[in-house]
Amino acid sequence: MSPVASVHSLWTVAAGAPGKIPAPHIEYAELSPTLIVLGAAVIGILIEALVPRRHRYYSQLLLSLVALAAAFAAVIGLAAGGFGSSKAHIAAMGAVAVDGPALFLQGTILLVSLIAVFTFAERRLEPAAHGEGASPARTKGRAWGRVDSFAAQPAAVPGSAAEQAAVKAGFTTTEVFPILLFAVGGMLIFPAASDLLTLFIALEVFSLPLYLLCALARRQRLLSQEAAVKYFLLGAFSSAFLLFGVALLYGYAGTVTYAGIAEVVSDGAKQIDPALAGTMGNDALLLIGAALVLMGLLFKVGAVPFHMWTPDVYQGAPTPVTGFMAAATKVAAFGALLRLLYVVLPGLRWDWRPVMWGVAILTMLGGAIVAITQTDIKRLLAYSSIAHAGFLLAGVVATSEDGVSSVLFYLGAYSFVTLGAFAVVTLVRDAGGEATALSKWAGLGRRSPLVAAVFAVFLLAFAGIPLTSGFAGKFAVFKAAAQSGAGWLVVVGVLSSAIAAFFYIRVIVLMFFNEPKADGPTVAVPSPLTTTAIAIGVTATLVLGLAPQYFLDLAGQASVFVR
Amino acid sequence: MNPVYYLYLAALLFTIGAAGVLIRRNAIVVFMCIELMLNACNLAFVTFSRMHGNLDGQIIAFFTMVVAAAEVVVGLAIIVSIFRTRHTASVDDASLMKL
Amino acid sequence: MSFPLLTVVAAVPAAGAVATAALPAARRTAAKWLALLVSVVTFALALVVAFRFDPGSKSPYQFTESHAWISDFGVRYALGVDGIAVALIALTTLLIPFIILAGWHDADPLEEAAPNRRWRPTQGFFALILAVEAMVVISFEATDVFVFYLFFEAMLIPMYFLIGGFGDRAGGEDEDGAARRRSNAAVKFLLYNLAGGLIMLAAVIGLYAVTADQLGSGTFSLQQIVEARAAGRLHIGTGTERLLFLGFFFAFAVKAPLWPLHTWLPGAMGESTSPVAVLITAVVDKVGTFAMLRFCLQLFPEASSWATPVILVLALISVLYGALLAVAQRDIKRLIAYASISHFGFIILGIFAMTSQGQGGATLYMVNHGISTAALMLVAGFLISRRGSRLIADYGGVQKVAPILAGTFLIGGLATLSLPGLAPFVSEFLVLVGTFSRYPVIGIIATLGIVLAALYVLVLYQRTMTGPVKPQVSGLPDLRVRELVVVAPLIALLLFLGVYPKPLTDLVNPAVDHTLSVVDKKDPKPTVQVDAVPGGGRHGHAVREQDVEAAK
Amino acid sequence: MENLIALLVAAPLVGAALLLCGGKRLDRTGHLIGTLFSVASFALGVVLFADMLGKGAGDRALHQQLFTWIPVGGFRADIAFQLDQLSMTFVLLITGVGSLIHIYSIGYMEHDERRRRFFGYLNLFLAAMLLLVLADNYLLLYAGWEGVGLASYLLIGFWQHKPSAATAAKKAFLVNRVGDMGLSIAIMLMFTTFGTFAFGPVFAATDRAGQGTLTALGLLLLLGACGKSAQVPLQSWLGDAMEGPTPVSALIHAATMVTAGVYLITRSGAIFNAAPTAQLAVVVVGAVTLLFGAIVGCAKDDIKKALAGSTMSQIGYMILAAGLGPIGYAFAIMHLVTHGFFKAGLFLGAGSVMHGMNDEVDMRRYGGLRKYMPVTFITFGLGYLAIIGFPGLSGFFSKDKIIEAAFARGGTEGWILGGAALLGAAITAFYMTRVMLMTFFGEKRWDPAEVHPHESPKVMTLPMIVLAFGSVFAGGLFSINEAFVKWLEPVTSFAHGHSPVSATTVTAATMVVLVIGVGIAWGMYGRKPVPALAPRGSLLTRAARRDLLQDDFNHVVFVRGGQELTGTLVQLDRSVVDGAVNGTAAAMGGLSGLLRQLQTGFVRSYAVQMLGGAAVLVAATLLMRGV
Repeated sequence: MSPVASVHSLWTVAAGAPGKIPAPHIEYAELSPTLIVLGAAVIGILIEALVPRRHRYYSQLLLSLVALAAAFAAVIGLAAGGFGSSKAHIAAMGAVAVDGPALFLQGTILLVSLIAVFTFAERRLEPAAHGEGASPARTKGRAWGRVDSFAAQPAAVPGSAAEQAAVKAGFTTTEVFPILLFAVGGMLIFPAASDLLTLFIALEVFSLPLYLLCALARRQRLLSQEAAVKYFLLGAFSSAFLLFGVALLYGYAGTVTYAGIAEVVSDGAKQIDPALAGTMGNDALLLIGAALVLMGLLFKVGAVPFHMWTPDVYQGAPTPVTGFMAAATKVAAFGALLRLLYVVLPGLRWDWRPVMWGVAILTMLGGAIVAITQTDIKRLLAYSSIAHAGFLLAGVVATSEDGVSSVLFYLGAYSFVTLGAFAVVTLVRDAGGEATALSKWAGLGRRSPLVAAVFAVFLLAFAGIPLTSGFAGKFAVFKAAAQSGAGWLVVVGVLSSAIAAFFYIRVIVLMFFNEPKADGPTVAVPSPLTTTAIAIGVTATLVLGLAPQYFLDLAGQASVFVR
Repeated sequence: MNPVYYLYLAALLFTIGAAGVLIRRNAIVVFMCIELMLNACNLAFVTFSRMHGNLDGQIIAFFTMVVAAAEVVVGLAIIVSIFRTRHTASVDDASLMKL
Repeated sequence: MSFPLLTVVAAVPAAGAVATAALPAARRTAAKWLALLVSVVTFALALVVAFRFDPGSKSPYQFTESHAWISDFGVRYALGVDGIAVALIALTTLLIPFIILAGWHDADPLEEAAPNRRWRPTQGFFALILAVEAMVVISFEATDVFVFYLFFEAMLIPMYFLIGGFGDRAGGEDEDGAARRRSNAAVKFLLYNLAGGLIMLAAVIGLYAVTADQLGSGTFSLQQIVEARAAGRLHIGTGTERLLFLGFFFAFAVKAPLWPLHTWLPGAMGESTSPVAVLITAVVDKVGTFAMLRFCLQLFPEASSWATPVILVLALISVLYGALLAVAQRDIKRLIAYASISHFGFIILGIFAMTSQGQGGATLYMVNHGISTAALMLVAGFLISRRGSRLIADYGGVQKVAPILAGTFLIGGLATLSLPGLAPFVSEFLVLVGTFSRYPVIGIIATLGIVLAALYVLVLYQRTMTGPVKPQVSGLPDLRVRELVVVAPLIALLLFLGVYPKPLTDLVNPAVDHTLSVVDKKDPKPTVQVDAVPGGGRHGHAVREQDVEAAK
Repeated sequence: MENLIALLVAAPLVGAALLLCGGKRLDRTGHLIGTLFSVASFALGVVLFADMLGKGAGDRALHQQLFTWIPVGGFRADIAFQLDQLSMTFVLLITGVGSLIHIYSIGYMEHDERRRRFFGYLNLFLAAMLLLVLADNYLLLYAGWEGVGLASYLLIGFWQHKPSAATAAKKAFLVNRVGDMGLSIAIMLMFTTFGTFAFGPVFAATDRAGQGTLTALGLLLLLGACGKSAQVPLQSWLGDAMEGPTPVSALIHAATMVTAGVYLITRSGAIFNAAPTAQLAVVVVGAVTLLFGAIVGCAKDDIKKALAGSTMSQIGYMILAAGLGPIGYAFAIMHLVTHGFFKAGLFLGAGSVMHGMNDEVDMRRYGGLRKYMPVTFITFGLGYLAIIGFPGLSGFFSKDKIIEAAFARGGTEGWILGGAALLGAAITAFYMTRVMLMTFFGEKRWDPAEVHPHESPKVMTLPMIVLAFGSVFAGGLFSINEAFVKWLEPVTSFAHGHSPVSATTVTAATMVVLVIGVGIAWGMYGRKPVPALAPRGSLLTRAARRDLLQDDFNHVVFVRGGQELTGTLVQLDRSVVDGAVNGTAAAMGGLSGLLRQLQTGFVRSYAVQMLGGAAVLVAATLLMRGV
């Protein structure tokens, strides 16, 4: 059926005799990963409502882990079932694609979220009593732990008596788990969305929970709230642009399905009746619309010049959330970006490639250069994530299967490194909570060599030193770019990674070659949860660095989009 | 009347909204401007839907409203909490994190 | 599939590094002995390679191993050695035990330092040394450009920690300043080399793109590319080839280091402990020159000959510039560093002279310079550790109180100024002859280097060792047994290779000829035909048997 | 027989190794071991000499191939020895005089706690020197060449605690290196020209090489010779070299090492014969140096420096002779040998005097010593007569022949060279007489309270006596129906020059100038008393005292200039080469700080930037299409 001729029909069932409402046909099995996660999220809300406070933590944790694991298993099952390759098609009446890239990215997101849940659930790092009421005696008297890194009572005004009471009572915000699950659900749909509306909905579905999560830090709540407000306003702003872009594209093609738009784009909308020639096939609409949609996605991946939110939000948000955002959001957003560019706009390649080249270069250089002078570890990592977005874009613009697979691999490799890095950040603490000021990290290598060494591994992976996953990923994307004839893009990338190396090295110097300060931070001993998270991060980093072939194959097989 | 005018109107509204976001300080007002932008989109959708003679645009408009509502919920929650903390809704005061 | 000898040679030190690092803080001495043992075993393995290597064989590479690794990148885990690689592996594995032995106490925690169970500098120090050894060995063995690149880059990290983490005791005063200078030097070392390496990365990717474009599937196999070139299946456009060559050469020139990319070396060598300094200049930097010989020339013959004039001039500048700055140094180790820059100039000169004498000499030079610098630098290190100062001005009349130390120092110095009878003379003269026979003017100017070498060595010796005994020096003890064990074999080796370098040349010559054949260059013929004359008859076969006997 | 040649070198080498590595336990016997090995080498030399005499002139040359040293491509250096008449002469001279001086040193160095090391160095020197004269190719010769340089460095600086000694040693080595540079370039040129640098093939092929190449070769070899033999312009080191112990001065800086240049030129005769221009340069250098040295010798009050100047001058004679080609080679070598005897004798005598005078070297503090040290006086006296060319003694025969040969070069050049040689003879007579008078005659200018002049022990006087015999008879012996010339002819070839003036005339002239020189000296130092403090003297005198300002020249041009240069380079390295790198880093930092300012922290400014970005994005997309 030609998508253009028959309008998109999940929402409007035109066919059939009047009086009868034929149910839309949904492939529940193929959408199971998303459904499981969202379902679990709903259950999580119910738990919050019904289960007594003291049981919530464990039930929520259990629920989330089970749900995510099950969803991951479902993804594996689908992939094994050949939905990644031969049986790949567009499910849910054209709303959601089930194909290689979708499954690969969903798998990655699910794994990342699983690890993120570990860090969310960490309860050994925070002293139960802190803030004004915290006296050493109390902290000593009451063992560390039993509270996580989220606000005791988000509704309570920071510093108020209510907050102190909540803190003393040892309240915790177990709602984070269902919220997280909602976000994950949205992220699962985002890269699979195969019409613009689903894209928009998914975007909102995972953005709104993130806005909330950002606001939930237990310490430094002012920063946390500020981060939330900034993220929210800018996010809403950008999604408005995206929506307008969608509108324009719809106006251009008369449909919002990717396939439909792609078709119109490719054969300039001949068989449209001339009455609508004013809008139909009007390239201005197409180009502006495409540009606006791209902007919405570039905002999510944090590409220059739409990156301003990244450092502030990364710094203000609770570190576990930051880690989750930095990893999962990038994966989802790049997935959507790939699908948009490869499925909807291939016919437009010669228009958007140069633009994206420019964006990629700006992003690589901008991120690397500004990071040099950062003084806060979380901001530093934020800028580094911007630079990495640039490298990924270099792979995206390759417009070849190699490009797709390289980006997929890079995303997988990068997300684990990021999660691990932020997990380590949660460990380095002083009286004021996490000690994120770089100056406080001086001599960390002397105090606790192991943690410092692990962090060094992550930094080296960020820097793309050989034998780490970072190098394999970087090589893959640059290779793809070079083969697509963008050699100079590679050169710029190489130069910017040389610049980037500078600040990663600076941190290493700080940790190992500087004498520890007397009032320096201590490294808290985490529970097995965070330990596992970090361990997984390190393992992934080294395995993907030393023997990437298997995963490259995986990405390679998963690099074909269903049209 | 030529449907293109509706589009112009939509564009105008969108621009006004965007301008408002840039100009106004009060978080609530900024947020309202964003809502205005969304509504501009809705207008565009409906117009196009009419031009194309299919219902997708209108359906989408409904979805947009739902999303906008959801955004309001989350947004207001955040803005209110920050207002209670700082006793101000000016977005310019929330600038602890910079550089 | 035969026994993976080459892999083992690299794997042993790698495993040793892990094992050493794993030892608890208390078992410091055990770590030292373990590291020493491992390094000796590695050397033994290297000797096995050297003796089972057959210089006469037709195939350019021997003990080859090749396993699929990252087929997406066209990367195979492909190892293989030619004579040059064997020689350099032997040098590396030979030096490491001495480096470990010389650095025996360099990483001991300070007496006043608070006991810290987690912080294990000693274990770290020796583990890092072994790690560097493993990576250097692999990069000598790699016949796959990508594999080489991986370890060429990766070895920066352990080196970086060695330089930045361990330095001379500044004799109490200004420990913080010393630490700061040290970490700056380390950062400079790393960024410099990283930048070079990343530029090279771009070229590596470019190479892949080209091969993938023309051979169907991209490859990094040196042999495949060379053969494809020979067979005409692969033709890299002139412009592209030159760009790729520059990309590779830049990285190697930084590592080598070649003027004007040398400024990281004096700092790195000056601030690090002398064993580490030896590791830098005698082992790690050799990878750069080696790679010029193996990769730059063989992958990009045309581009190499295109760039030769410029490179020769730069090398010439390095020779004189390094020597002149060495003369002006006030710091013993920086002086030796600049001397090394001068010597690397000679090596590069020999490589790009494109004559069998030049390249053979350059290869010998790498080995000999490794040994001689090790001897000189380690003795200097012993001296510095006694007095706690690197300044030449703080010494004087040492030979009165520590004659053996002075004597060994002098021999090391004489080797550095390439006195006949000591190994470096052979290589330096070969390089000069090789250069002269193709570029007489450059050859003659380079010969000035031997005068300047005499100047800086003798000035150094005179200021430190001779003259009236300085009061602070009067108490210095002479070389201890451990130190003698380190120096004596090196000196013996210098003498042996100075008088009988034939084993080495026999090893190297075929490889050099192969390289030259790939680059398609022939030695210039003598202008005058010399016929066998009475007294010249000894150039007939009569001598050949004598050679054979001598070789035994 | 030829297999013994290597032993000639090996014996002293083993001695050196033993003594230098032996450690303290050899301290007591070290000097004996050293002497033993040196004498052994001499004995070996004598055996080979006898064997050589047994053979016909044609097939006397022996050759021994040990092994191939450096084989790379066409480049092939052997460790191989060649013992012909020329080498034989040197072997005997080196080992003979060497052994004598070993013996002498036993006494002279008796009280030095580092005596063992001293003998080790001496043996090392013998080995290197023998290697130099026995090598059958230039590269091996070069090895020996540098080896003797090293030995001389070690021995000049033997008393390292004296800064002056250390400096002198360094200077000697450096100046020599400059010469060595010439030699090594010569070898390279040979290799590129002939594809080999073994004596035989090269000499056989000279006629086929271009004139330019040969001239270049000659000049380069001459440069090498100048460095080693302290010829102008590389002579400055010899005077300072006298910082070394006197036996060293006698052996290395009088009898043997400094004559290596003469050997090199004679050995390379084939090349020089084919390169007249180079030969001209040689004779000029020789003539200039023989006057230069002589003049310097006149002004020095330090007995050893005076003798050093004389050495310089005498070697000038040899170089001059060698430069004359086949006419002169034989005489050059002959003078070299006789000079070896009497100059060594003179130095040992000087040493013995110093030994008796608490190491006082200033001749103005000597005087009237003949009574106190008769043996020294007699042997020194004989040496003196020999060097000034007193009829019948060695110097007479050898030097006379050289002057003849100089005239025999013919033409104006002949007259100029001959004149220079004659003038040199006169000055020689003058300064040697001066030395003689100031030391042994006149009234004593030393304080009997502190110094008690005494004759040296037997172990020192014995070698002096032997050398004295040599200085008296050697010349005559060699000249009996030109025995020496005939002996060397197969190697160096010989041609009778056609002198414009008859031999007798030359001899007569020599006698005359000799008398004049002695007379003037007697007038100045014999008749009137010698002031204990040096008078200011004429301009020339003062210049001569300072080696004719040669050092000052070097200092200004090379030392100062060098310091300037290196200083500038250090600055350059720090500011420019390194500065570029650091500058880039700094620039990056600055740029970063600048871009950072965009991150104002105000949401609205972010929004503005986003809007701007969006606008640019849209515009760019539209532009790409060219809408």
